[in-house]
Amino acid sequence: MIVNKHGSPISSKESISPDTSHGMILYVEGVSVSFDGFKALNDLNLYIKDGELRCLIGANGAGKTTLMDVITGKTRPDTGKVSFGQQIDLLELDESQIARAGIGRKFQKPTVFEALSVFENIELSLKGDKGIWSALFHKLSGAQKDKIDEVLETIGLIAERHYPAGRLSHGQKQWLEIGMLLAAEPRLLLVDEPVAGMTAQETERTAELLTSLAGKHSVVVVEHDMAFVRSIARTVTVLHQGSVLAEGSMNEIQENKDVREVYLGEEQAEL
Amino acid sequence: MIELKSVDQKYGGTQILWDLSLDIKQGSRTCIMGRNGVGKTTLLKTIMGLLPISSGSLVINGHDMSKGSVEKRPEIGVGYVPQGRHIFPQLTVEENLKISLNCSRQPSKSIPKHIFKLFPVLQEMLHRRGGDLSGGQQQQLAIARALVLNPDILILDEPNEGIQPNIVQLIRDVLLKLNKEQGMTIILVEQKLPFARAVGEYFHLMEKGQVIASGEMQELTDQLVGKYLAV
Amino acid sequence: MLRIFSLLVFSCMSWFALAENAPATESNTQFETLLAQLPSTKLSKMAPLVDKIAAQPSPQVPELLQHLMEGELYYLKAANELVYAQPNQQQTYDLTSVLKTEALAPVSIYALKKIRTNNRIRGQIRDLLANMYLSNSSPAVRLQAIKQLLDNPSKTGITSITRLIKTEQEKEIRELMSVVLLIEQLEKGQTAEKLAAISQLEGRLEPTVKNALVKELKKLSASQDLSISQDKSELHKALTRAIGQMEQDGDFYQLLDYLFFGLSMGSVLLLAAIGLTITFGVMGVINMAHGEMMMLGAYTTYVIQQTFPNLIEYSLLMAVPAAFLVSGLVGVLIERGVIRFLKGRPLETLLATFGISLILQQLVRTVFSPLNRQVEAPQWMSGSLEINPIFSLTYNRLYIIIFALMVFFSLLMILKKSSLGLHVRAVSQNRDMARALSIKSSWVDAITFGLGSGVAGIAGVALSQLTNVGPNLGQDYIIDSFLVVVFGGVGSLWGTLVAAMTLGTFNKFLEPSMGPVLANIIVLVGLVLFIQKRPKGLFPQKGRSAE
Amino acid sequence: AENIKVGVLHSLSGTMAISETTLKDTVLMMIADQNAKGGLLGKKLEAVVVDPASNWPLFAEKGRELLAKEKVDVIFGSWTSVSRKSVLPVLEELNGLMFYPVQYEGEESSQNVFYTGAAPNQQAIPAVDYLMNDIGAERWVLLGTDYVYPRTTNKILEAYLLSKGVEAKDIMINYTPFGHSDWQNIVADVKTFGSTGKKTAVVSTINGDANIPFYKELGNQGISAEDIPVMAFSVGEEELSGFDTTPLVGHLAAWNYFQSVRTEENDKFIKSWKKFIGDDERVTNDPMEATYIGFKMWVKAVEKAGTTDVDAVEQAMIGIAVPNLTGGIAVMNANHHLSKPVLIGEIQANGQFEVVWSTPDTVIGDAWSDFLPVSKDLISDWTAPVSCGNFNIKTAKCSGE
Amino acid sequence: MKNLLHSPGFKKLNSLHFVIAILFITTLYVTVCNLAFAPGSFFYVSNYTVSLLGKYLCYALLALAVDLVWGYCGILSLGHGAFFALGGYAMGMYLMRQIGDRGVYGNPDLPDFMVFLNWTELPWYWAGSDNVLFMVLLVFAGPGLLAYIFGTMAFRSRVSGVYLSIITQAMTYALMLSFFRNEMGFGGNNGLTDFKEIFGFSLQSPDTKLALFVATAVALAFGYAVSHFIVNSKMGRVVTAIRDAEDRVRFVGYKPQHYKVWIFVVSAMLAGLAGALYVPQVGMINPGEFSPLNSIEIVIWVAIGGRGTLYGAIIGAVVVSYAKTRFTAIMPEVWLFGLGGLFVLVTLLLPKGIAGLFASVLNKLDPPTQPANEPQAPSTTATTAAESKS
Ligand SMILES: Nc1ncnc2c1ncn2[C@@H]1O[C@H](COP(=O)(O)OP(=O)(O)OP(=O)(O)O)[C@@H](O)[C@H]1O
Ligand SMILES: Nc1ncnc2c1ncn2[C@@H]1O[C@H](COP(=O)(O)OP(=O)(O)OP(=O)(O)O)[C@@H](O)[C@H]1O
Ligand SMILES: [Mg+2]
Ligand SMILES: [Mg+2]
Repeated sequence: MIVNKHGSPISSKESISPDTSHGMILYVEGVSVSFDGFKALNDLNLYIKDGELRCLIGANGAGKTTLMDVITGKTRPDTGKVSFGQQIDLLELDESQIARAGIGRKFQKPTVFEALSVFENIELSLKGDKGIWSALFHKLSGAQKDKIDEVLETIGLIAERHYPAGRLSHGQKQWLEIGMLLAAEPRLLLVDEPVAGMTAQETERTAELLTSLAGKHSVVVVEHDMAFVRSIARTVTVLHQGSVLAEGSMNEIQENKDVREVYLGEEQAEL
Repeated sequence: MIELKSVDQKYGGTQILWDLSLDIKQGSRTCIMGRNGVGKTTLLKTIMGLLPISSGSLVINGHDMSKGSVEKRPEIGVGYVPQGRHIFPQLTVEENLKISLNCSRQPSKSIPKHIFKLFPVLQEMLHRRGGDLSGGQQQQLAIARALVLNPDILILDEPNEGIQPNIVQLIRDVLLKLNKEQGMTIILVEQKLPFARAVGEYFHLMEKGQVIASGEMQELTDQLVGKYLAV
Repeated sequence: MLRIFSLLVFSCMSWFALAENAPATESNTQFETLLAQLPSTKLSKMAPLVDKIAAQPSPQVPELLQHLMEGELYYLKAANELVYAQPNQQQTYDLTSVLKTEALAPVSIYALKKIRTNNRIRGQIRDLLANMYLSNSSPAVRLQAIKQLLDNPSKTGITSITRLIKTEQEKEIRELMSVVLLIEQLEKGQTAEKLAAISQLEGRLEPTVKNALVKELKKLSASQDLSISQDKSELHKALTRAIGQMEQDGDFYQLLDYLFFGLSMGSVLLLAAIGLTITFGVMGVINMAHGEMMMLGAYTTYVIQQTFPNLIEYSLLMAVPAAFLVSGLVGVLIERGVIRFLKGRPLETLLATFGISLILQQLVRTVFSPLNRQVEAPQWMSGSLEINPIFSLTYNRLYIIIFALMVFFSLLMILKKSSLGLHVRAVSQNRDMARALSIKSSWVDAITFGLGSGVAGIAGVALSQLTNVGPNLGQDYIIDSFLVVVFGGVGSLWGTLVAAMTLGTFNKFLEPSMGPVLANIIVLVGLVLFIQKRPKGLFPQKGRSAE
Repeated sequence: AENIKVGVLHSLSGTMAISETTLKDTVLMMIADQNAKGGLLGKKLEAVVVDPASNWPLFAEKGRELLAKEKVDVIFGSWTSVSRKSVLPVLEELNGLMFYPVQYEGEESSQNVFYTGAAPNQQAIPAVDYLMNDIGAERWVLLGTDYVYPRTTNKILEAYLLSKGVEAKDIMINYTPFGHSDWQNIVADVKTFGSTGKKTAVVSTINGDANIPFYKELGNQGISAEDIPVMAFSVGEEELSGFDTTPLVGHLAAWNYFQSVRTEENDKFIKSWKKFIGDDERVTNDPMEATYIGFKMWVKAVEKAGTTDVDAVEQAMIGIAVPNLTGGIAVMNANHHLSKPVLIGEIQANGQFEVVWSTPDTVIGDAWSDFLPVSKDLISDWTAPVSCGNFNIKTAKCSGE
Repeated sequence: MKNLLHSPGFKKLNSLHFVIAILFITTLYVTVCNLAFAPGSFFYVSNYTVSLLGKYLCYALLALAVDLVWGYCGILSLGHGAFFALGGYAMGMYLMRQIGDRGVYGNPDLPDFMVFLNWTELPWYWAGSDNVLFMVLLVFAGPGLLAYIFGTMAFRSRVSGVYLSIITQAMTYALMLSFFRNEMGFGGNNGLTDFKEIFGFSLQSPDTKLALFVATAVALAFGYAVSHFIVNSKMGRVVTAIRDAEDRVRFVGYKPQHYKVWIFVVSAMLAGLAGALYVPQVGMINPGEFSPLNSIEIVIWVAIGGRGTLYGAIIGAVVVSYAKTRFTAIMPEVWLFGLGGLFVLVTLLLPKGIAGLFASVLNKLDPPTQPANEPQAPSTTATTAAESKS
């Protein structure tokens, strides 16, 4: 493998995989992002362990989505370092290279390929070669078909498999995006508000799904639904105004006065 | 107040709402619930006139709105918070709020002050582009924008999606207050039971484009929930 | 410039008329015999005859020459006499006898024979007249006369200038007269005089002066091998310095010229593009009929001029609102009739508006014929503002720059300060939501499209002053318009302004060295490369949503 | 009897419509006239009008349609050289006959085409002579639109001027794209070029629509015809009718025809044209005369041959004489070009030209210029025994065969 | 009819088979009727018709190329005429050299226009132009290379939407101006004309014309097959996804710019092929083909025919060209009203173009039993989705 001086592979053809020998899969160090003078992220540090399920909460506008943008290469930080495993400097890769390296993402606002069917949406997301020639002569293998069926089963869109995704309802699109994420089998999943617009039971199912993914994959979840967070959370990180306000177990967080003030509110009753 | 009579609704060739009838009383707080894709948003869009009714009738505030255009709704006092926020991305927050100031219902021609009391973050962000806001901030803006009209009827499609817990509490309080103090009719689509229970007086459960159960909120039993809201 | 000159001269005719009743003298008979030769003289023999006539002391000479120059001197065959003739409304000619200065009965063209001149003879007459007018009572006429002579110093009566300069009151005229004398001195004088002349002429800008200096230098270089005397090298130095100075000034004004040309081309681009900034930039309609909206504006100007043939001076002022209304109205019709059915299908608007543009082109072709229509330029739009002898700004361009900026800023005001602007942008960003917030989107659409089209119509009025008014007018500008809008950043008014001016100036600075074709190619290639650097134009839409 | 079909291949839309529509109407008028006189060979003439829409390949398609589908006996058509070049192969393939009525760059002679417009030696050379001898021009600006006609003409003129002892530094050549509308720089350059004290003249082969902005700019920058006269080869009455001629008065044009020339034929022609078109303001111009002459000649040739058969008519055409509208007789030469007089006119305020000079006699159109090294040995002669459009007199061979 | 539509064999057929079958039948019919029947016979297909059809098919191939990038990848190229013209020039150069010493000046090496401009030798870029293989290479490589360079630059810097459209327009405009220049060595405004023969066959002979027509039909079939293969492969789906949500595609791991460049190059080559076939059939190539309006017209063919269906592009090109041919003959004075009106009406009444009309007629004949679960060709909904984005 050809690597540059930081150890990142230069040729994107090589399948890159993160070096997690130190147990960490994601390093975010001293990252700051500002937009026209507004600091969306402010010297943020975050480390995600390999196989960990991490919940990220924080007030609206705290910078959670921006953080995901930075990790996935959508936004370039002003300062700081982001690396995948020890060796892959994410700031040197573009969005598609990052995706190929094994970071998958579900967007806050569901975005799917509207003209393609649900099935095709998943097909495109499948793990594998994303080059031109393979796309041209690609035939789905049996294993891949099974995988797609399995994903469709999981997200409950079997009946809609041949629907153009543009015709799905909001919640169905949420599910489809999760499905696309599953199909890609990334090492690290970044999930932005997965249960927005889902019923309680669906929320529960999503929680189960995410918990089951942890271990094999590392998962970072952003959510405002506290019931959901509580049901899956081991470690919770609270962002506030672009930096980490608190980190700890759910209980610790709930007791944290600052967090209550800026985020949770004084009531205990969950809404 | 709002009366739908055997309304059918289609997208192209696919029928979504089937012979749906609904009656919402003035000053009530109604919650519409149902699984993903059963047609809740479609129903609200139908009420808003965003989808022309293919058959059936719709009366709002005594006006026959079966054929009336979308622009008419704000004039007769309907405010709308759509699913997915629909902020004007290239307009500043202030401009987003100013859009409907020209509406004949809005006498003051300036953004009511209490809006900023409800959502202080908007005051801070007044001159930023709407599209730059975070998801939750946009949601707050969407609600504020509907309130600028000072509507009689407020229609909200999953207003809490992506909003931080303390603001969710705030929204609940605001809705209750508006309903109590101004007698504003509230129509809400909500997936989260606790919020629905806290805000709604009445509920309508939807399934496959039809209302299959309605009643007062207390009557929303776990059995019903299990049957129609679980997957 | 010449035209003003003739006008001035005509106003002075009355002065000559006073002297007309002088009794016939001997010289007058000679004058008459010369006149009698006019009809039979061939063009090639005309020049000496004209000189002879001009030398006559008769007070009628200037008037006669003036008419000859204007092509109004005829020979009335039946009466065997010379007349001044002017066509009248009845397709015949009104006559005035040259010698008797009395009006004669109008005759048809067949009864007349024109005393012909050509450019060369007219130039000769002009110089002769200028010499005569040097002593005219009106300072303006004298100024024009001396300016005319300055272009052609060899034709100047040095003696009369030497005489006249003493009594001349106007400083400017005196100065120009002295330039003529100095040139004479430079050519004919001794070395010392030459040097003096050079030092006095230094800093002047007239091309004649430069020509004289260059000629002198050439003369000097040619004779240099004989002896390299002290004075000669000094003269040489002085000449080179003076010429160098003039060239430097020339270069400077040349740059100013280019800048002006660039800005004026820029403002034409701006006018052409600005309506499109609204229909395309803000509303997102790929409006291929934009050019035809300009065309309609230009044709409106034509119709206005046809309807009010006596108000040509005001026709443009009337045409601006009229063109706005006509194009605007057509715009509203197009929007109501076609574009509104294409909501959410912006690419289809390309197809429909292209069809509309074909229809509109054919419409004017059928109604107004395929030929170009004649739109006249009011007096105040012609000629140029002379800042110095080598730098002048043409009025039509000057007004168009000003006009373009006025249109730009009015539009800016409308879009930024009125609620219409806000509503347009809201509708273009999210139609349904805007409607749900009480905006009458169809009304907004119609008005906006009308506004964009109306502004295009106004641009057409301006274009009618620069180029052909024909069915193809729109086609000539449509591509440039889209380029400007895109280069500036779609939807940005300021972007359009900067883009138009930049493109114009670049083009005009490149053109002298590259030629217009290559300059155009380079600008296009530059634009393509620029878009690689800034994929959303000069003033891109910013923010999260724009990504 | 079946009608004799006359194809009209002029653009009625697109950029060239402005010029060509008039010629279409001229042909229609001529046909109506002829029919009023009883037709031709006892048959009626019938016009078949198509619109090649200023689209060059479409000229070929439409030409083919006229010949193969409509089976016309003759075609009147084309304006630009490229459109002529486009139909040419079709004409030769299907053995059609076309009359081409516009002044052009020469360097061509096809058996299937009769060129009734001016060749360079019938326009450019006399015009330059006039400027040199009568106006006393010493410095020359050759302005043209960048295409074949100006390029060729300027090449010929440059060679001609140099041969007359003009120095290379006294010649300035400049080309602009089609439809060039911003003349500020160029006019300023011309002004500077002409400010050296030597008499300067412009020879303009600027095409079509670009002329109006050019003259406007000249006027506005204060260049009058007396300072720097412009001699144009593509500006006629029709072009002038499209704009305010005040700033142009005194500028020049060289043609074989001017509307203002008073002859009986011309008066009749103008009258019938105005009547036909129903507009008293409409003007006539040189290509119209060329169409007129072409048509008359064709009629005569058909009568002479007694058939419309292309080969017969082609041979019959040679030597046919028809009175010019401006006096004298036009004769079709063996090289398919006409002998015509050359006139130089000054633009008047009313949009007409006043003739200031004319050749004493007619000039024979020369297909191959004598001033170009590559073509000075070529001649065209479509009569036996040569029967060749590009016959090399040095090698005595018909090149290209 | 209905039975036929429902028969299992029919279901397996797709548009590729139809298009190729129709092309084959047309070609066969035209060839046989042209050769076997005498002029005047009812069945006779005239040489005129043959040459007209050949031209239409060139346009169809060009339209197909545009549909490939526009309909499927969302690249609205307003400069495809440039690729067409480049292919045409490549062929034109070859044909020019075939003239040999039969030009008017009789120069064996130099084309007439060069002789006339006093050029003494062929410019370097004409080297090899008399070689058939080199010509074939150039027909593909010329447009392909331009598309590659242009595409790489533009797509790498993420130029998209109208910005891309307008710079493609600027590209073709700049090329037009360049080719107008005589100094370019391509015959300036007149372009390349006066061709005599192709591969040794006289261009004036009806048989050559027929052969060229057949060759064009084969090329079109080939182009259709290639395009059909591409859009129905996974490549086609990726490209559709790029059209609808380019950013999202990146996050899935694809490199949209590579796909876009690739498909742009393929499309440019098809356009170049169309141009190369066009030139011998119309007998000339000149810079007018680079005119931006020409390119816009191509886009209009596609839109009229129905975007994103491939066969729609063919229908559009043929229908509009035919309309033009007829209109300019039937009502030469006012035909633009007809054409303009046609454009407006089609937009208003047939939002999915003529192909959309076909589809809905087919649907009526064969109402989908379970519309929801019927696999949808991406095309039918493609339009709405793509546009709601822009
Ligand atoms: N492109 C941008 N331009 C300007 N401001 C931006 C941009 N992107 C993000 N911001 C600002 O950065 C802040 C953080 O936004 P972000 O979307 O990351 O918040 P968040 O934590 O995801 O909030 P939420 O929970 O509401 O989704 C917000 O105040 C937002 O306005
Ligand atoms: N534009 C559209 N075209 C075709 N079908 C659509 C469209 N929008 C929605 N649908 C279909 O209509 C059905 C109802 O959608 P709707 O958005 O009303 O559901 P919902 O109850 O609001 O769901 P959610 O809770 O997910 O928001 C869905 O099955 C969806 O597939
Ligand atoms: Mg967020
Ligand atoms: Mg919904």
